[in-house]
Amino acid sequence: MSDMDMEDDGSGIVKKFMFLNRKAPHGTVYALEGLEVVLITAAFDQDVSLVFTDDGVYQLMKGIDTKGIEVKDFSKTYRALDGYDIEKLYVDQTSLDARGLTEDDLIVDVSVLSDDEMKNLMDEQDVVISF
Amino acid sequence: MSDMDMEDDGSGIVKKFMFLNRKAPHGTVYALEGLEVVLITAAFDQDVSLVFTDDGVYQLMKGIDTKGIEVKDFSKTYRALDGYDIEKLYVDQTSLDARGLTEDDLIVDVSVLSDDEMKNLMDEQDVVISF
Amino acid sequence: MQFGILINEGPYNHQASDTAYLFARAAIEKGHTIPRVFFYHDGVNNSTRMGEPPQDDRNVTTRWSKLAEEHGIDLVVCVAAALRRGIKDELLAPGFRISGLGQLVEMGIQYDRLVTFGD
Amino acid sequence: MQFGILINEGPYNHQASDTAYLFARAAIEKGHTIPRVFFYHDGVNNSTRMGEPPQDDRNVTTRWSKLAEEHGIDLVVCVAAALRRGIKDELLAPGFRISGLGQLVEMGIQYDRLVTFGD
Amino acid sequence: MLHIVNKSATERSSLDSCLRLATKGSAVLLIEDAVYAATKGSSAAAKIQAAAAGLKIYALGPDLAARGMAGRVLDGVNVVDYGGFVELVAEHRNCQSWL
Amino acid sequence: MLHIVNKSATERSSLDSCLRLATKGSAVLLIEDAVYAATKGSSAAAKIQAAAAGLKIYALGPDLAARGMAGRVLDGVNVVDYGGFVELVAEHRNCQSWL
Repeated sequence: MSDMDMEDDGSGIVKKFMFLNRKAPHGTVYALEGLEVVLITAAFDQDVSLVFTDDGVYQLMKGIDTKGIEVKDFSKTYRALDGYDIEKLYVDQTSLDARGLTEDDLIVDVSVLSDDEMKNLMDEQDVVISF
Repeated sequence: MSDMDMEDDGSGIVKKFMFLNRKAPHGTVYALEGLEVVLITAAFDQDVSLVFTDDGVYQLMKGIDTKGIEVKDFSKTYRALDGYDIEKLYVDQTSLDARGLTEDDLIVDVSVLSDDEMKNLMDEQDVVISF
Repeated sequence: MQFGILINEGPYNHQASDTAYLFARAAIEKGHTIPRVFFYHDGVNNSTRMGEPPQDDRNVTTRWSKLAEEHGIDLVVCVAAALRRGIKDELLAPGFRISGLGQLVEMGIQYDRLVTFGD
Repeated sequence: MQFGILINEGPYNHQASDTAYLFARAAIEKGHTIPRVFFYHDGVNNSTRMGEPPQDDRNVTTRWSKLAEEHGIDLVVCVAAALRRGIKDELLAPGFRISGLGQLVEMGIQYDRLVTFGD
Repeated sequence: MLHIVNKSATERSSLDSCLRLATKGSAVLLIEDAVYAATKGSSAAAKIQAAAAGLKIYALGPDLAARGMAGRVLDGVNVVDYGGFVELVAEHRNCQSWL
Repeated sequence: MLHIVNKSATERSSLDSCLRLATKGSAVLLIEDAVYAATKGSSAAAKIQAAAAGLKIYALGPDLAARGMAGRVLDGVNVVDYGGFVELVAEHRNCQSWL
């Protein structure tokens, strides 16, 4: 039942999948469990965009240390996404600004988008999965 | 395992219990399941205050008809609370105002409190259980 | 059209599974097909056959099983989310099966639409 | 002091049960007692012994069972919420038992404090 | 694109996020606790009415009725049933749930 | 009274409700995703700083660290660990969780 073995659904179709992360890490499981489907989608050779908006931008904070709450630190996974051919990472400027954050605060390189760029990106997707 | 048989914990202590309802009905289960503990607490002869604030005030709307979403309509239970000696029902003015509601829109008689009255009521409780 | 449905929350605590069910039924009534429903995160808790809601309330799980049987819907429970939360094969209601997230990705690739219901 | 703890959400999906556990452990370390923890709403899903989280993650249920055994904590699962969600006696991890909401009210009456953890 | 919002606008920020990022001409469907935003007197009403100039706003009728709100729907909001929800999904090339 | 808030102030309204109804002199403890409100530059920071004039504001250190926010805490916010959380509950006659 390993997901990674099923890299091809046989159809040869490539669709644009957007994963929209809107939740902070740790308070809920969505950030952690959501990463799993992102990795599998890339293994199916689909066109994956990973977007962080609203509290989702907090997932990418540098300096996360989860020892005190005794849960897994999965923030390093974001740095390994390259290795899975997931290269389209986006964050929106409005969400960073509202949280007093800049690109320098984030653990990975991302493209920072304006609201208009976010709208266009979202509209051109075939499938949007949001947490 | 019927709760209603256990009306006395033998201590003779009467405490002030506040149940603070802050969630709309139906979207989540808290309004429905919360009513159960309110009834049991009254059966233990405790001093029960039932408070509706924020989206909790929506629980008391007249004219609820749940047939279309195929879930139970429990709003009539609020009208039966008298029968369980639960007579202290409070709603705050601020929450009504923010939703364009007045006492006339509600299915039961309630005391409408100002923010200061809400603060005082909350502070004098022994136990506050919130949903 | 073929619609895929993704459910991210458990039964009763959130309305998500109810809305998804009523959406699915309406889609079928309009002549669309729902080849598969995928249960992810706490959504896996929809699949246990052990639930016994009060007599005067709906049974969310039984309803999915029945709709699946009548219309050939594949009810797939995410294996990783299920393991974490204690949903095992021996607890599954009729029509549900446990499989990988690849089944969700396939829905996105193959069907015309994918609609998410959650918290 | 005697502290009661009320947990309204299931494991993993929300941090509530983790925070409650770490609070309970700290309270015991400071010489307080936790005579009982009550599991309500989706909180009943903390009690199943069937969960198998990944090896590198914590097991929320096992942790509660162990703390309960070491410190004599009564882990009570709400019967009405459990029935709805399919939590049965045969699924319970060590130290958990199913009982009525009266057990929650008693905590409010008898203990010095009642602290709620939820969503 | 069809945007689906299911949370109360007085409890969560998801409606604001949706309205910020929905392209002009998109459809927004309010379901579950989000339907309160489409009712007269709600603090979200002004946002919805302002948004209705550039977006098509829908609300799910059965959810309005279940909340005692069937008679309070704002002008400019289109009430649909589950069949109408299905049609909205079918008519739009893609959809996005603001959970 | 001790008020406990566990939700992000940019996602939910529970911090606003708490600050509206907390009596002067009460304690407010931010835990889980609510700790972001106690950090510099957050849109909730101004509310927290205004509230700190009349309320005692605490934030749970392990939750700040788990979110990469340990070094960004606002002046006037007291950082406590789980032991400090226990002490706050013990010191106050009653507590209220704004879920």
